[in-house]
Amino acid sequence: MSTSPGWLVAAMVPLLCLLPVLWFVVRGEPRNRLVAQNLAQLLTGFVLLLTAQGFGRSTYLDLALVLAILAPAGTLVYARFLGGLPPAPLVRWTAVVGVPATVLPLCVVSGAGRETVKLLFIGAVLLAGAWVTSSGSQPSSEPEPDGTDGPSGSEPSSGERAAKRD
Amino acid sequence: MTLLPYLVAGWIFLVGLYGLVTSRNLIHAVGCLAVTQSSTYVLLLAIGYRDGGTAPVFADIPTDARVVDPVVQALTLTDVVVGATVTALLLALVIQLHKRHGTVDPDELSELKG
Amino acid sequence: MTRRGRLLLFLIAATVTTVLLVGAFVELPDFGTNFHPYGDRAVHAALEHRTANAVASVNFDQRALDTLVEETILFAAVLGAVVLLRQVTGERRRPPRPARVSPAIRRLGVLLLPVALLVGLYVVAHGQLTPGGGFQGGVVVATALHLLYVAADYRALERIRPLGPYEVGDVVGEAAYVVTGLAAMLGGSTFLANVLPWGTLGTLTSGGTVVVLNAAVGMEVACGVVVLLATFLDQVVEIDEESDGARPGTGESR
Amino acid sequence: MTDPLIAVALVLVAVTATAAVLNREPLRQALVLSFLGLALTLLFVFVQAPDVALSQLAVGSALTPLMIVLTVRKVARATPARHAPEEDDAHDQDGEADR
Repeated sequence: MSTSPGWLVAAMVPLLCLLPVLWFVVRGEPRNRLVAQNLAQLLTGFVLLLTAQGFGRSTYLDLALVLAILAPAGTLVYARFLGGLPPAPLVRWTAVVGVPATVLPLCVVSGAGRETVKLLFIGAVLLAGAWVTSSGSQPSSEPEPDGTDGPSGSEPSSGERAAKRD
Repeated sequence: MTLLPYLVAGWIFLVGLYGLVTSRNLIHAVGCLAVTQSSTYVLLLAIGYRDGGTAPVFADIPTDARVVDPVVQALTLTDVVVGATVTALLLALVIQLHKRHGTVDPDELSELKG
Repeated sequence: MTRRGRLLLFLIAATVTTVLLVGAFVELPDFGTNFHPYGDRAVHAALEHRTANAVASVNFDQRALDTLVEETILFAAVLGAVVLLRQVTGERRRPPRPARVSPAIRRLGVLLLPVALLVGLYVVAHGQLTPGGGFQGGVVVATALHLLYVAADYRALERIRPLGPYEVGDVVGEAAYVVTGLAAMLGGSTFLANVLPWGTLGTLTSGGTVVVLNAAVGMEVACGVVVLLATFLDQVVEIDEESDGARPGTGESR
Repeated sequence: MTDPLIAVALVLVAVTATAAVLNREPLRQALVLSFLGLALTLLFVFVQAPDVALSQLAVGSALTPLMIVLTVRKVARATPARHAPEEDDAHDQDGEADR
């Protein structure tokens, strides 16, 4: 195996982008946190693709594959329980620009073969997942209309319990 | 760089414990426990790292390649799975506690039982 | 104990722990050291048994007994969660309402579900060759099944996920692990010894019993996580407390 | 080139872990824990442990946060609005107990 530093330097770019995204996950507005989490998954996917090439280990691509599949599932499940997913142009553009910019050079380097097919497949799944999750979804329509989230937090029955607390 | 990974593991351990001690919500406490557990992963893998080594998976590399320690990786793998199941069991306990006592605040719970 | 007292006690304990930890870290081998006596021996043993993934070899061959114990912990935890979260007196089940899902999300779910199942099975099946194995693949398979929950609704999930078979699968996975170990004993070797032919390094059937144990673990983890997630989802979506008088009981109570 | 990557990932993990502990509202903590799972996954890839990284990816960034979200949902529904999440968070972020 041979590491190629160029790809690892390239991997540093999405990795460093994760730091500001973390700030939004932690301190952003409630609705933006889920979007930031979605963006973090996308950026992590880029780092995984680039480092697989950088470390010269094609087997590391499995990680990017699993991430590409689990990421939209996770985001959509959270969206359902946390009350909807707002449209996110930032995620969409990051995916539309970033996926080809990452996958195509990797395909050129690895040449025709099984690895290229895998790379293109991972890229397609990442792009499709980001495209759908960035177009937003309806607010939660779970069986329970009075959700845990949202500003309307006061219900009549809570009165006596809150009084007992102090 | 020789100490940084170990210090980070120690920091995660202590910060997770701080969260556990000061937690006012048992669900938050379970999350803090998950953080504390992750310090062990960092420590174990840091000990097993070898400069310039690669993963001990010989499907696409020669068998005399320079590899990192597989023993700690197997230990960590076990650790991750057991950590997840412990989290699941604790969360089930929290739900059950809440059904019985109507609160997830550890202080209120200790007032109930004395 | 008051909150302030507890915090004070923690600060004292944390200071002592910090001093001890830093003292220990200084004495540890440097990060990136070349001195890995156990690692070198484990790699040697893995290659001797023709297992390309040395981590899988440690888990399912060299330390197979430990993994059996870990499987038992997983099994017990799933069992414990199911027992704790079963429907009790005073709770009733309500039929879940259908959820509105946008067509794009539905299409994505329908497309991703088979892909995710295949990838999960691939990760399990190639456990002895590439990174992955029973644990990782099992979790992926279980999560994939719950994709349908996102894509359609809870009723569709319940249709493809009758819990009984998964509970049985959990038990069968655990039992298969023990039976493989006992079979080695019957063959005149020790419990969980690697008695099957080892094959050629780098092929799908290499590694002897590693393949069998890996598949057993994959089955147990997949079924266990499905049961676990289903138990939690049941609590959220279907089971409701009847007391409190908040909602007059329209459904039948048990 | 691996060392700088490991160093950045370590810092990311340490900061995320601290943020996860200080976020006292469980729903938000679940999202930060999910991010912690991703950061740990990257760290594990950089120290050449893809097996563990794969496991952490599936468990740490998907399974554990999901179970926490489900538990919060269940607990919050059983006691309607006794802790409004926003105000609980605001109290605890000051670091001062209200008794």
